[in-house]
Amino acid sequence: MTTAPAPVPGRPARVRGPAQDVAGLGVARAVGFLAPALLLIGAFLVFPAIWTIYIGITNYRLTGVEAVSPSIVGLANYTKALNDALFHNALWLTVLFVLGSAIVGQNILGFALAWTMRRARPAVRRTVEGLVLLAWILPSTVVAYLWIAFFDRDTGTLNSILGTQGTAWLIDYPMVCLIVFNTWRGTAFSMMLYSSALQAVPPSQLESARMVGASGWQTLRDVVFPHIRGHVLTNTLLISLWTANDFSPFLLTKGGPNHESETVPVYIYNVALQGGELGYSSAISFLLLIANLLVALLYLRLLRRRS
Amino acid sequence: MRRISRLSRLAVLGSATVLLLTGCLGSSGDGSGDQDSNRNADAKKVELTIGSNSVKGGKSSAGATFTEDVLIPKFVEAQKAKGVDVTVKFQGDGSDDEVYKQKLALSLSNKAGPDLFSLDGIWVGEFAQAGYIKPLTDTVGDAAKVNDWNGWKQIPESVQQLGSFDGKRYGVPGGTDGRVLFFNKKLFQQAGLPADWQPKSWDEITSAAQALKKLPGVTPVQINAGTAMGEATSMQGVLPLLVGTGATINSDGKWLGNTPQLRQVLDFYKTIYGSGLGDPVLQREAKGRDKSFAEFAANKIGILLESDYFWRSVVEPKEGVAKMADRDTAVGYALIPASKPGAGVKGQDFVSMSGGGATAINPNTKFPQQAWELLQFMNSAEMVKASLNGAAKITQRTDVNTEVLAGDPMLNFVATKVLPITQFRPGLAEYPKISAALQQATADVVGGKSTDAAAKSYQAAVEAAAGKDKVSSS
Amino acid sequence: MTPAFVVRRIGFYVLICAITLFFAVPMLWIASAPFDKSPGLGVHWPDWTLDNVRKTLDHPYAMHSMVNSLLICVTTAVAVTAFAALASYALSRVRIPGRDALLYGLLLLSSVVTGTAAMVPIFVMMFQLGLIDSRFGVALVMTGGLLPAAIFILKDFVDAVPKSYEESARVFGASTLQILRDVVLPVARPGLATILVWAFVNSWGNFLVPFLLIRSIDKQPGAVLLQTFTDEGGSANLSVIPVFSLLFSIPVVVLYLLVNSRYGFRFHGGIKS
Amino acid sequence: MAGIDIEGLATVYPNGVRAVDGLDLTVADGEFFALLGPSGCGKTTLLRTIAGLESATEGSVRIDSTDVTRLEPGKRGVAMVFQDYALFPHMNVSENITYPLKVRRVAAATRASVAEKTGDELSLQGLLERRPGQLSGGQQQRVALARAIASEGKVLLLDEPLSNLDARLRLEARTFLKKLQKDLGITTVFVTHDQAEALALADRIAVMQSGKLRQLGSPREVFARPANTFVANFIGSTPMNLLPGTVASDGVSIAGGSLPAATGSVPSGAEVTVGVRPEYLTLSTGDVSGPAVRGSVVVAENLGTQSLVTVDCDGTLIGVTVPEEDEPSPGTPVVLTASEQRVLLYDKESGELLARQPAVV
Repeated sequence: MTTAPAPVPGRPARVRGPAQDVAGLGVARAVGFLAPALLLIGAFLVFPAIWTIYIGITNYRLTGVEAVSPSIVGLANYTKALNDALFHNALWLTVLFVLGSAIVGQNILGFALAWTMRRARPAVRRTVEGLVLLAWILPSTVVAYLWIAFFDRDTGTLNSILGTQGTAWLIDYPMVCLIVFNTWRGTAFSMMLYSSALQAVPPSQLESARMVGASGWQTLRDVVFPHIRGHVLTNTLLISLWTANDFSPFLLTKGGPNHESETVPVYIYNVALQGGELGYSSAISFLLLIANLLVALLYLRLLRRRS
Repeated sequence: MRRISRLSRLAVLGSATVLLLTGCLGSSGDGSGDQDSNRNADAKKVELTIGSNSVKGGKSSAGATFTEDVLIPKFVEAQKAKGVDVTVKFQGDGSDDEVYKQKLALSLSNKAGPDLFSLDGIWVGEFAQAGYIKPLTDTVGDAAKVNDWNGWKQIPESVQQLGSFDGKRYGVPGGTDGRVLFFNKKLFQQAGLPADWQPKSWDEITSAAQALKKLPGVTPVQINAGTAMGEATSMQGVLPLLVGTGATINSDGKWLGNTPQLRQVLDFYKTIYGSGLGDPVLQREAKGRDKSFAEFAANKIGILLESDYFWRSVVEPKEGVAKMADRDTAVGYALIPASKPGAGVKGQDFVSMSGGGATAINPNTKFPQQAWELLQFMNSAEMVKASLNGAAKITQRTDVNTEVLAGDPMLNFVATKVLPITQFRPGLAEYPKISAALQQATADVVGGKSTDAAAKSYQAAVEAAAGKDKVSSS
Repeated sequence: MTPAFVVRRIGFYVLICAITLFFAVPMLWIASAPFDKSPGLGVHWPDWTLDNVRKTLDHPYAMHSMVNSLLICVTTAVAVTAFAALASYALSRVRIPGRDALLYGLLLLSSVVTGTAAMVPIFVMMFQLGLIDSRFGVALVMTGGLLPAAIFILKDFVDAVPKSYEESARVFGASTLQILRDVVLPVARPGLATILVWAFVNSWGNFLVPFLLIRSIDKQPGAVLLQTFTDEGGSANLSVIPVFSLLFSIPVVVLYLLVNSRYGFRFHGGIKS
Repeated sequence: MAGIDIEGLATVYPNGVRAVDGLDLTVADGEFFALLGPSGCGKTTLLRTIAGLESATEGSVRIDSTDVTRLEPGKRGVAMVFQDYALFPHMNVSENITYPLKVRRVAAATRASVAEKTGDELSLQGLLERRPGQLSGGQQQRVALARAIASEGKVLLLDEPLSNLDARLRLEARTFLKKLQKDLGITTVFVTHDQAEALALADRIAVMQSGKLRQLGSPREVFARPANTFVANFIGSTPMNLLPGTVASDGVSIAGGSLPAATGSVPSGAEVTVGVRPEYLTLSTGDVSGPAVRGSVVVAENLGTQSLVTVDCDGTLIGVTVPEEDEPSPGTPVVLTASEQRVLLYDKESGELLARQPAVV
């Protein structure tokens, strides 16, 4: 990432990358600045994470015989996961969840909001943005109640609006519900990110696109997108990771009915708490980490191709 | 790629740390047994903590209120009379049982946690195996001191199972319950069914359901199924049915596999949910059990397999969550029949399942003797009666039951008719997984899978959970 | 005005209305249920009453838990903001070997640890540190979990602060600390404010960490209390939950409004490669 | 006051690029000095090295005879105006102007009076309470200048001072800047890529390329006698004609004709590059005596008071400026002549000025 651009022969490149210590901080003080954060992260994140990875190769449980004398089972938990239909199911649902609610839902709705709100009247803009943000900052327990009430089979708002009394949305279409829910919940971040990104698009370029008669879509593709590509990638990475690790589906459906909405974090929770299999759940957590890593690498690859 | 190599370096570092960590797991359990059980026996200043999954103004509010406002002051007073200055703290939680269990286990595995704590009867085995609890005689040190407690005589043998594992007493059981078939007499009357209905076989349940089906907007029978309700499916569904086929979930150290009895139970589910006698959607909702309560109270469900909790706290006319003002006249109850007369476990005609909790002593308590005193005090007739606070509830003590249940025919019915024939779940570490597999099997069947296919996946799940050699089949 | 233009305008407003409704409708419950005589899971015009509010205020732990929540989350938010600010400045301005790998690695690790699997290590560690039943301990764990993403986001802000500001201060003889205090900190204030709100919101809703690490119910935050309003049969106490949900939401909304009006609430993005 | 002495200065970036490559330069006390060159030539790096924002790899910088090469920027007694002005957005104009004094812990009352006084000097009356965001570009520039002046540095450094202004404002600001510098008499170094700006403002100009000094001189010298083809190309609003030619006994032959030139020691028959500015060529339609180049008009561009006429001379295009009223129509046969001093000879390979002849200034 930090590899400086290769000097062009004959034409010295002006190197003024972001990493320039302009205030004269110095490496020693910089390390001092980093120390508290690294210390906390090391203690409360890295250390437990490594420990978790270790638990993943044991058959540790919190109760029962294995609690006293867990034994190292090597990669057995991982081979188990590879053959575990429920894990495959969870993985697939997580992919659906991320694709539907993050990559498509939040991204597109967030961008659409940022795009349309640019020119909206301030009052409209404030109202809409306020609502979207409210959905984002409300505590998740509260939000879960809101949506359970919204989807409720008998007295739910959705059924009242659609006149479909008796439709048990969370039972009949659990993943659709979760995707809609998470789009609602998380769009604010994309909206804010894209709002600030769109300010970087020179108005002159938009105008020249209009002059040559480009359609809205062509303008977006040819003028806007090249400017915000980095933002799109960053945003997609962050919201994908957050969505993939999101636990709030549990609050809505507990993974049900019959595992139909059991995404990986919910599955991990169920395996760890209902089943008590901490070794196995740690192994799955680690697999989730690997999946996250792959997504991040893909993102970096795309980001590098940009330049 | 530089990043990858950096990560691999991280991995090396990680595996080095793993070696360091190896000592960190599984260090519990050892060493705690050889503590002196008479430590601090003569202390004049004593501190004890009671832990429970109940909290004032929230989950099981009454239990927490009793402990804090009655039990603790009374005990402190009693000890003061003996010249001992006791401070008892109540450490209440209010969460899902699984989360509470996790928290408790985490504390206990670090040799911490409250001195006395309540736990579900089915956890006793796992906790004992993990060394988190010890037989009372070990913790207290003096076998006679424990066994001579006069309270044991008042607690029926079957109820004592709740606090026992491998034939040893690990704790004193709290109250228990029993499962029956509740039915709506108003609907029964409309369907031309008797008010004193008592089915003698599963067929009689289905035929009553067929009659109820003719009433508009009524779900004839609701027997919990599916994974959404978790343990409720096992306790108010599969297990009572299973004992009605003569099988128990664990016998002779082997878990029940894909047996004819299991398939018989699944077939019964199929009959009910496949032919519109039950509402399959209700069974899949996360809040489905609450829904079934509300629907029963609204005269929309004919027959519901539930525990006496339903009577006491759900349709209870004043405080219930789904009040029925005419509960005493409108709600009927019947014993759960075996599939056919005499086909039940131990050749019984009628069956039931019971659950409940126990209170155990932390083996690492600083004051084992005083903790035992508190445990006895907590389970004395006086305190058990006080804990009810005027409400009728089935307690662990026969003497209290005869006194307080006299006014409540339903609970008296459970105490006298159901408890003698009831069964308890095995308190083994694998049980939750087996239970989950059972729930899954019912979910499969209700969802449309064939009985055979569901039973086969069940067998596979049980084998994975317990090991092939520990499963009985066909 | 061409007809096409009119159609487009109308379409635009219909779209905006639809989006507004999509975001507003699910929130109706929290506006109506708290003041309804028989609050349920549905939304209907309430049968106005303040009984539920009274009941909630009388609850033995409700108000207490809000204080605990504030204690825990203010500590967390301040710690996250302060430490992330220092770290992101150092990472943005000083060439530290392996900087980006470090950032991404941490960001990824944070996902594995927010999972339930890590509760054993965290519990054991806090136990050994003697930080069980401590609100401060809970804040520490949350801080550790939120820091990587906070640094990641904040570094974008700091990268966007023109370096000429600092250079100019430096030419005029300001010391490093003067530069940080007089120039960098004020200029990065919107970013810091955003992170503060973000960290606060994220810790405010966290249930599992405080539940596991705190023993005494009178130290538990609101997020835990909200979970206890269900009785042993699993039915929700609907006379308390809606009001408490509403009360529980107020601090985050107020904090957001305050910060937004003073500094603006926004995210930079597009990590420069 | 103070001069600047730069000796053997080199600034090398971590990736090995020598942004400033062994430079010797002296800026006299009170001089208005321009660093001119295309982007990437190292001029900004040089300025920043003088300021201390980049550290010199080799060589030394002395300000007022004090070696400041290893001193912190704040200790060098320099004041600097950045290209983007770097006005602190959270401080008002007055606070911005006096920030250098605040750093030195000057009392608030003194600071207020300095702000008042400097603000007056730079016509910022009434704006002192505003935030930079509320000011126009020109006002922002004056605030940045005021801040630099208030800091009482011995040397004023300006990085592209006019580039952020629009064209009209730029001319105004240019005049203002030149007058201000003369009034204050402060040694000033400024960086620009705009040759017109450098010619208009500076007492002396250093033209740089690839970290090296290509020519140092007064605006007139640099314009009239570019030391090499690089400078010749870079300076002037119309590009200098640079044509292949051969030295003859009485001048140079180019494009099928010839022009007079002081060939000095350059041997006859040598191939050279001939440089002559369009402004220094004379265009006639009639016949002339003496060395001349003949061709026909291709196109004429109006430059205001003058026209730039492109003439095709035996396949070579040569530019020449004429008064606008004399603009010939395309196709007209014309003759181009020049005076001997205006025709410069450059080495064909190295591009360096060849003939040694007295400079005409």
